[in-house]
Amino acid sequence: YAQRTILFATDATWPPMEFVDNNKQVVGYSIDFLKAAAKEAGFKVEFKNTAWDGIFSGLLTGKYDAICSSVSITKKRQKKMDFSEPYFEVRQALVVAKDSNYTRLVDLKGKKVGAQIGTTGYFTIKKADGAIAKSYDEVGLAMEDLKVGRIDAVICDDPVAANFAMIKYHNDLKISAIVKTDKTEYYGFPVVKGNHEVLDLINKGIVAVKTKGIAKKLKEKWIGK
Amino acid sequence: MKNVDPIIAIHNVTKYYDRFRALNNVSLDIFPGEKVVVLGPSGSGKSTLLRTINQLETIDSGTIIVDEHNLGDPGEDIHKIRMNMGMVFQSFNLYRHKTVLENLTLAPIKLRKMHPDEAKSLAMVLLEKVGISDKAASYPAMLSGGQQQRVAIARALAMEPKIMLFDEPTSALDPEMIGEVLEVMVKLAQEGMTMIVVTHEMGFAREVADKIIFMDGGEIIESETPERFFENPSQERTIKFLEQIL
Amino acid sequence: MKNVDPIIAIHNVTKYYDRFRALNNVSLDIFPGEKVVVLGPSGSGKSTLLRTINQLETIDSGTIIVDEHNLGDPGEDIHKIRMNMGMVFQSFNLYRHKTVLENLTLAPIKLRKMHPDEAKSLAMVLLEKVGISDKAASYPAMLSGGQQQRVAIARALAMEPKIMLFDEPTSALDPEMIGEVLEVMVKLAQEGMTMIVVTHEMGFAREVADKIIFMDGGEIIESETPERFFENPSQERTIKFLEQIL
Amino acid sequence: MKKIDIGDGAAIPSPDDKQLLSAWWIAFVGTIALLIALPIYDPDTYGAVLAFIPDGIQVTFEVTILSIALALIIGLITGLGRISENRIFNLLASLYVEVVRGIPLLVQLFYIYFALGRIVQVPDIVAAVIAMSFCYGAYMGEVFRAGIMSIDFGQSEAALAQGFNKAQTMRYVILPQAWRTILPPVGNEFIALLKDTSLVSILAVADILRRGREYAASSFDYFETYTIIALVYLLITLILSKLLAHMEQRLNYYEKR
Amino acid sequence: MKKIDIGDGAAIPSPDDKQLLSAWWIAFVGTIALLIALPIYDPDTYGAVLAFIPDGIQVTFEVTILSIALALIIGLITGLGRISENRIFNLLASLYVEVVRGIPLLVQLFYIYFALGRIVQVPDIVAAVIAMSFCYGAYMGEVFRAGIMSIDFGQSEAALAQGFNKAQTMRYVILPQAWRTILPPVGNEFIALLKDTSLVSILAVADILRRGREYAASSFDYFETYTIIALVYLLITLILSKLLAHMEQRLNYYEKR
Ligand SMILES: Nc1ncnc2c1ncn2[C@@H]1O[C@H](COP(=O)(O)OP(=O)(O)OP(=O)(O)O)[C@@H](O)[C@H]1O
Ligand SMILES: Nc1ncnc2c1ncn2[C@@H]1O[C@H](COP(=O)(O)OP(=O)(O)OP(=O)(O)O)[C@@H](O)[C@H]1O
Ligand SMILES: [Mg+2]
Ligand SMILES: [Mg+2]
Repeated sequence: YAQRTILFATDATWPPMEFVDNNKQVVGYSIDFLKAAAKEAGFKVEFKNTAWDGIFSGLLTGKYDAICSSVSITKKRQKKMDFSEPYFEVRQALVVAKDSNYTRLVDLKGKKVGAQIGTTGYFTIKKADGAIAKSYDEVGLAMEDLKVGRIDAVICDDPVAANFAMIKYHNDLKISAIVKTDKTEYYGFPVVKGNHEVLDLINKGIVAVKTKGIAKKLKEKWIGK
Repeated sequence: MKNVDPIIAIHNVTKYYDRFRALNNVSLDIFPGEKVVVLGPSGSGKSTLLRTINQLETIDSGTIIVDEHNLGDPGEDIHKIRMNMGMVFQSFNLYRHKTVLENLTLAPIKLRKMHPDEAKSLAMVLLEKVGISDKAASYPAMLSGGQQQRVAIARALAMEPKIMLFDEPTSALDPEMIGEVLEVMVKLAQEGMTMIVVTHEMGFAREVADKIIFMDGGEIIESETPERFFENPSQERTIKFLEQIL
Repeated sequence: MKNVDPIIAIHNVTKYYDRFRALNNVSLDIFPGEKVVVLGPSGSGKSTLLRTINQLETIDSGTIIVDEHNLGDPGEDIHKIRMNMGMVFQSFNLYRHKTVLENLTLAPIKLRKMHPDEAKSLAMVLLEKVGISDKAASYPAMLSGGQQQRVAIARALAMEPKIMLFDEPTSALDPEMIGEVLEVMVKLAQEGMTMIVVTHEMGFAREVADKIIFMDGGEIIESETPERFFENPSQERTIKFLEQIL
Repeated sequence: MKKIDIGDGAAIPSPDDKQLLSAWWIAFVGTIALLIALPIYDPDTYGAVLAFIPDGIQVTFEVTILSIALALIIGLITGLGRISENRIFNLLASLYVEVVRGIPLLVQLFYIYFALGRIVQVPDIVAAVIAMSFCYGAYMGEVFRAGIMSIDFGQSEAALAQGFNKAQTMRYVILPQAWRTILPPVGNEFIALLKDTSLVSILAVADILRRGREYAASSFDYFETYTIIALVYLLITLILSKLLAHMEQRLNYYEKR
Repeated sequence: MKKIDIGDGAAIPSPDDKQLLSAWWIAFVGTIALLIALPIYDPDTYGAVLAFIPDGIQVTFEVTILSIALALIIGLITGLGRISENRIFNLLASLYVEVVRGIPLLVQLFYIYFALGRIVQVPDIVAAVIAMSFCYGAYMGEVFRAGIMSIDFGQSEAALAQGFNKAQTMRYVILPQAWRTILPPVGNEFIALLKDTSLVSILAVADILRRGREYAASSFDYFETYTIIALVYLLITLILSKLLAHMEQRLNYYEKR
């Protein structure tokens, strides 16, 4: 019998979680995770590269079945969408210039802090007291602006921050802190509210991948230590 | 001639441009085969009269009956009626993007559904007639004014109309070209075509007209044979006009 | 008169537009206070001659010395020299965005660094002189051609030039306005201004000129007093020209 | 008051404009030289970008060509509306033009993309084409209107007098002539549209710019990426503008003596 | 061949164009009505968006006004270059125009923004203004050129003959007159630029569109957000176009009899 194909949207500008490699293939931790989950649960995946800005709108209007794009599970989002089981624990990292000594949110009072539009990183800045939030289409643009000094810090998911601060911009940038929040943040795969058929399939896969230890291997492959 | 019905019957026609009365209670009968020359000073309504006959201008009151079709009747298809009337303009108005031959064949093919080959051979006959068959493949811009106007006449004839309307067909021409166009018109008259001609060519009027209409201020002031009109004009305004023009 | 130095000395001047030779080896001396009228058929180089004198056109060979300044000398400031020459154009060329008064005061204030009040009162005197002081506050577009040309003369005079150049100052005017402009020019001549005038007004030439230059094909064909020129033209081309124009 | 004719980003140099023509040559040769030299100088960055974007070029052309085709149709209808004697049709066309002109293309793109998403499910590229042509249709409408109005009224009169109805007159006589006046501005709009398709990259349509952004997002070579992208666009528009200038010169066949 | 004059997104209705004028009124009244009615109808979405964007409007105007001012200066220099007899100056100006016209504004924005970032430290809004005005300067250059060339050559000759040098002639005689011809297209460019500032939202400059996108990203009210944004832009451009049309009519004071 034919396997169910599930169409996932992804904003492939979020290395190392999901991005486009030199062969124009969408790759990354989330992608591999999902592929493994699909194999375990017996469904097929297809990816559709979509701009982050409209990614939820597309889901809500049925352009695709689910999103695989490092979406953090938040209360607000849960009101609009159903989430799968968490597949990755994420923390918000504070990225600053190498010679800077900002280590806490309070240091950023009156400073410009960048993040990708509509991410939990951005919402963290908005909640921080007195920081000037600047939203970018892509996190890379924020990093570039940080590097040239237009902004003072960037807040984003820690694997992404690590990728930028430790590989590409290791001469200029560093992760100065992990932002403490009251609740642990997890990535999940959102689907339209009530789409149990898809949700169940995904959840089945996630559980299998986690229990079989595949997740750990993937972490080593894409994120390292 | 008066024992047949008029092919064009104009009764008490009045026409306004906004507030300006261009035709004032005009009545006129034209019989099959008749040649009517319309004279009058500039702005007297000559063009307007001609243009109401084929409904390029609508009228405000009165009736115009062409070939038994009442133009005011909403049931009449004005496009059909126009096919039976050829019109020649002062500024030729040849289709600039079509060759001379195509100018002649366009309407017959599209409107009369004539076979292209048939339309072409008819066109060649007509071009022969107006003496310009060697220019069949040329575009209008390549022709002199006189040549263009002869093509325009042939184009009108290609729809095999019953009536031909001419609005100052030679006014835009250099003097040396006027003759060649008038020659074609005289030939047409001799073949018995019904013609209404607005012109300032008095020689043509004298030679060809069965009836001369003199207009002024939107009214028909005189309607006479050429002899009576030129030798014994009765109205003061006519006399003044003739003095100026002759 | 010949015992003073010429204020303008033109020697063997040749001028090309691309390949076309507009002036061919032209030589001419003009003395202070002299009035020279330049005649000649269209295209003979009259305007070109005038325009080389104030360097609106550069020359290809020869020399032009104006008021002891050699125009070909790179050390000379042509803008300074031009301030001493007024030029009046066929098409008036008043500054369209300035009132009549401002047209007269602009150059004196900006170039001669005259105090605005002084420039204004000088301007009013000049407007009085050309009979147009009531239009001081008007814009050029509101004036008739004759009025505009009189303002243009006043504007040139406002820089208190030593020499006045006129290039067909009345050619663009309706006949009824020519007189009022010529009148101003005659007055100017009577006051002793050095003037070079290209014109077709033979009456003016006869009355005012000390010397008449006749040009054809870029050359000076004759240079005579008006009496000798009009009564005893020596050259064939002059005779032909006079026949046509008189 | 004199009117100045400035194309909107049109780059068709007039054959009289010598200086711009030689600027064209310098720009053209310079662009090609850079596009060859830079990848040789640094194959890992410039070279890699250039290798990454070819399918983006194809998408850019697809979107451009589909959009211009649709915009021409919308423009024709709008242009006819704007000169129509039918009050309602005319007002609708005018309103469409007024509204489209008043809203930034990028906002329209977002709006149509998201609003359309609520109504029908169409692929991104189709949504992009609909949004682009909806916007350019208004400009095309003005082009058509001006083109049609530039045709001597005598041409209509002659056709009407022969018995053609209005639609036939438009089809057989006016439009074939108006085309000649319309083509140069349509050419300009084509180039302008090609450039504006870069906006669809924001909707994640994989055009040149999107491909570039994707490349930059993983390689971080922003400067090198945008250098190459700018050069590629420049090369395309330079070639197109030259082609269009040639086409224009051939259009006048029936006016030549 | 006749030339068609189509402004690039210019929305200044000519006073002769009755139909577009009444379309203007309908659009204007309709826009205001919607901007009032929608927030009343649903204060939680439409109302919230409207409350969220006012500082974005201010930024949009700031960027627009600064950019147009800078573009005017660049445009004046470029225009003078394009008519200059100095070969080098002329070629440089032509090359600038040719290159800028050939590259999408969005690409230029990215490029200048990032390239500039590597060279000097300027706030993002300044970078945006530099990028916008660099691009519009080229168009302005063509506007200035056309405006200057539209002035009768006799005006220059008269000034030169009086002893003004070229620069003085330009300053006292040509430019004050050219201004009149230049203003309408400058007005068009102003509106076009205002709309194009929406692109700077991509550079994270907090303009109207950026604010709207931020709102939508957290509220998920995409449709409502873009409706309000489109209406706000429309209202602004409608008002501006009306103002400009009025200004144009008053410009001709010295040509009236
Ligand atoms: N479309 C129009 N709108 C308004 N007035 C018009 C229009 N056409 C003609 N008129 C006016 O109607 C009057 C009659 O015009 P018409 O063209 O019939 O005169 P005409 O006798 O043909 O003159 P001409 O010898 O100059 O061609 C003129 O005063 C003219 O100004
Ligand atoms: N800028 C120019 N470029 C090329 N040829 C020119 C230019 N100006 C004048 N000419 C040519 O130079 C010749 C002399 O011109 P000029 O204007 O001096 O004649 P003119 O005697 O003033 O004639 P007119 O009475 O018509 O004003 C003419 O053949 C003219 O065509
Ligand atoms: Mg008439
Ligand atoms: Mg002359």
